[in-house]
Amino acid sequence: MTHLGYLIAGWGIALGTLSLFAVATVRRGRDLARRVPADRSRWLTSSDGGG
Amino acid sequence: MRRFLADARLVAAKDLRIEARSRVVLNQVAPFALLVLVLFGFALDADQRTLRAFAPGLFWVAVLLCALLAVQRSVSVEQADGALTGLRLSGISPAALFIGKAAAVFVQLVVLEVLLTAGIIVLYGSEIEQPLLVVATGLLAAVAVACTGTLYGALASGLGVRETLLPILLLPVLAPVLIGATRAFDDALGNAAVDGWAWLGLLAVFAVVATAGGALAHGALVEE
Amino acid sequence: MVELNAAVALLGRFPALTGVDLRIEAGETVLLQGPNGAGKTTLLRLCAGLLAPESGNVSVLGHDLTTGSERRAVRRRVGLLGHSTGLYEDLTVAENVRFWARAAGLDAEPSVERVVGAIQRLGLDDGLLDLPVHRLSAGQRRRTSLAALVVRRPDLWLLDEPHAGLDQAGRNVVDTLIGDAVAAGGTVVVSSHELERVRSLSPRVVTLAGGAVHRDTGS
Amino acid sequence: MTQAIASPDVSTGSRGSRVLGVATLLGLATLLLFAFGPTEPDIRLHPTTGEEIGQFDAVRLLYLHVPLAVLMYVAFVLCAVASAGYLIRRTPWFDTMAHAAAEVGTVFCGLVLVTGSIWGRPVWNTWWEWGDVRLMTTLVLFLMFTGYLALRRATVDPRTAALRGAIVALVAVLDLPLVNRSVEWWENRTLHQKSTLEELKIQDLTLFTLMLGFLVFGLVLTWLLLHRFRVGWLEREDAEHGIASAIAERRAAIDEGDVDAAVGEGT
Repeated sequence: MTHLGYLIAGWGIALGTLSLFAVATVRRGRDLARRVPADRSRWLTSSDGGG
Repeated sequence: MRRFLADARLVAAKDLRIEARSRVVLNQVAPFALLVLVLFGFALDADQRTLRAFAPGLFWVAVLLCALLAVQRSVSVEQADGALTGLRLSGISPAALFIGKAAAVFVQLVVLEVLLTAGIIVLYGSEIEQPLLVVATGLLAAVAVACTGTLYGALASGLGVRETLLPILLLPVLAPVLIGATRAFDDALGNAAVDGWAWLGLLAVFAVVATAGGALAHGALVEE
Repeated sequence: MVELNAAVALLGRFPALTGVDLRIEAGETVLLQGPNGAGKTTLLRLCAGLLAPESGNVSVLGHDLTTGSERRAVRRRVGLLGHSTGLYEDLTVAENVRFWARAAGLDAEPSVERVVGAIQRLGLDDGLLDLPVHRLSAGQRRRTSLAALVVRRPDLWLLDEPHAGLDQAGRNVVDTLIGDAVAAGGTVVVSSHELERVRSLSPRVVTLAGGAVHRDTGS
Repeated sequence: MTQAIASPDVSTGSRGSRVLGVATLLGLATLLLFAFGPTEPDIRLHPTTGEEIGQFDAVRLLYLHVPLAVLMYVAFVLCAVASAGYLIRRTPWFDTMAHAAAEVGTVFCGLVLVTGSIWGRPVWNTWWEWGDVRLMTTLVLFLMFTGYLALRRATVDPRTAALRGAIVALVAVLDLPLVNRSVEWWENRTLHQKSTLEELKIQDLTLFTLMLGFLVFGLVLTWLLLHRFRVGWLEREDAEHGIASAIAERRAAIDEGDVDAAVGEGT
């Protein structure tokens, strides 16, 4: 396969950044969900309840 | 409508009178403009042929840098002693306020452009082949920059980080003005075979949209 | 005239007003007092239409201030004297007063007389008229700022510590001015630490604490 | 399930978002499989010399780059529409959506620039092509939305942030055609239009993989938007909750003696 370095760099950077962004967003959500009382939170599910 | 124009004129006259008294733009921004031209000369090894070829671009970059300072000054005049609150409490409509502030910046920009034109003629050896195109470009670009700058000055006003935020907000939006005005000057100064008048169309569209959109958006901003 | 019900106002995310209930009739003079940070300034700014209430009802001069357009309408009808004087440093006293008069929609010609009258009424020397504001003392600035307000003849006066930074004569001038406003049928809300002074003008004292009305001698 | 206090394990995930997340991951795996597996490299023969030309295996970057670019525009248009909605309706839903779309769009935009640059090096033989319309437009767009996010971060008051942000986002998107026009006239030599999709031998499999790319990155975008929107909504709820408790605290803390001392009155 030609240009293997470019391919790995391109796909790697893109998927890596997206994963990092996704993880950071989920983390932010978890931190906030802990601070917001249940009556104010929508969509939130706890791991034992939801799926 | 008469009230609108009278209010706009009142605000513009007030800003220009403040400038006439304090001379911040004349004594600080104008020398800075010339300094930028000289610094470009140093950076490009003072080769007059190179400088002449790049004169249009360097000219408009210098204008944008000066415009940032002029807009900062225009905002800080209102914020120094809470005058903005007074303006919000007065009967002046936000649109008239916007046009007035932008008009004052426009006048200051035109003065700076005249100075910079003299600068590139003397320092870079540029020659004006189409004076009419130079004037038209200078005026239209000044309208576009003054209106966009005034709107973004209002958007960044009241924030602690205004000075650093304004350039990153304003300069990308002005990219079409920089390109259009530079190409029009390329034609007017005989640097490149492009149709400078076609570029004026783009500048005119930008100027009209910036004036109308700015006046409209400023209304929403002051109402907050 | 002024009516607030459970009015909450935020400064950024800080609840500066935590639920104010207050009713002021036309022609009344009210003294606002309270410890620093009790919300006096915020209350005056809220009534001037400069802030949007976060919750509750605020009605001033018949305008419902929960909507943006009404806030804008009320702004030109109130006269707010704030902590900052709102003057342009590089313009002269006369230019400042004239600018604010014309900004309020007063025509150029009669306002010149009114400007001079207002300035003299405030005990400002004629010689000061052509001095740039940055040459004035704090007390002279405050008087200039008051002059700009007097020229507008607002329906509702909102005076935030008008006595601060003035000498004895200046305080007397402020009191005369408040008296004039009341005599002309205006409604006046003054925040001040000068209890005795304002008491002589009005029996009603509203004490703010923690962003709410703590005591009100008038109700 | 008890409704009392949120347990430490709560997150912005819901049953729907988890199904979406699993589908997205499966989709990404499939896309990688197709992009690196059965699809052919782009090799053509030069009509006169008979040399092998084309993008060779670098074409496999396009299954990433092109969908990202298109969906970046989707995100920014969504941001502009939501901003306009906020200016008209002034409800927090629009603002939260605009902010979420801008943030996700900016991440996509940065990746479009990086992957484009990495692709351009072998194909155009340059990391950066001045005068290419789409490249310059994307860069300006990226800078404008960096400014948007900086403005929002610097503004304390949420209502001010929402209003100013909405104006900046609308100006950015409306300015875009002008940027595009000006760059296009600026240098009439755009590499993009000559050398991208139209010139490829579009085989069925190539086209299928590209479409799969749109679908999969569309799922990525949706999943990110969903979670980012919920984070924004929670931030607002958190702020309001904080304000509600601050009000209660302030009201409870009023001390008779302190007030009297401060206003100079004895009881």
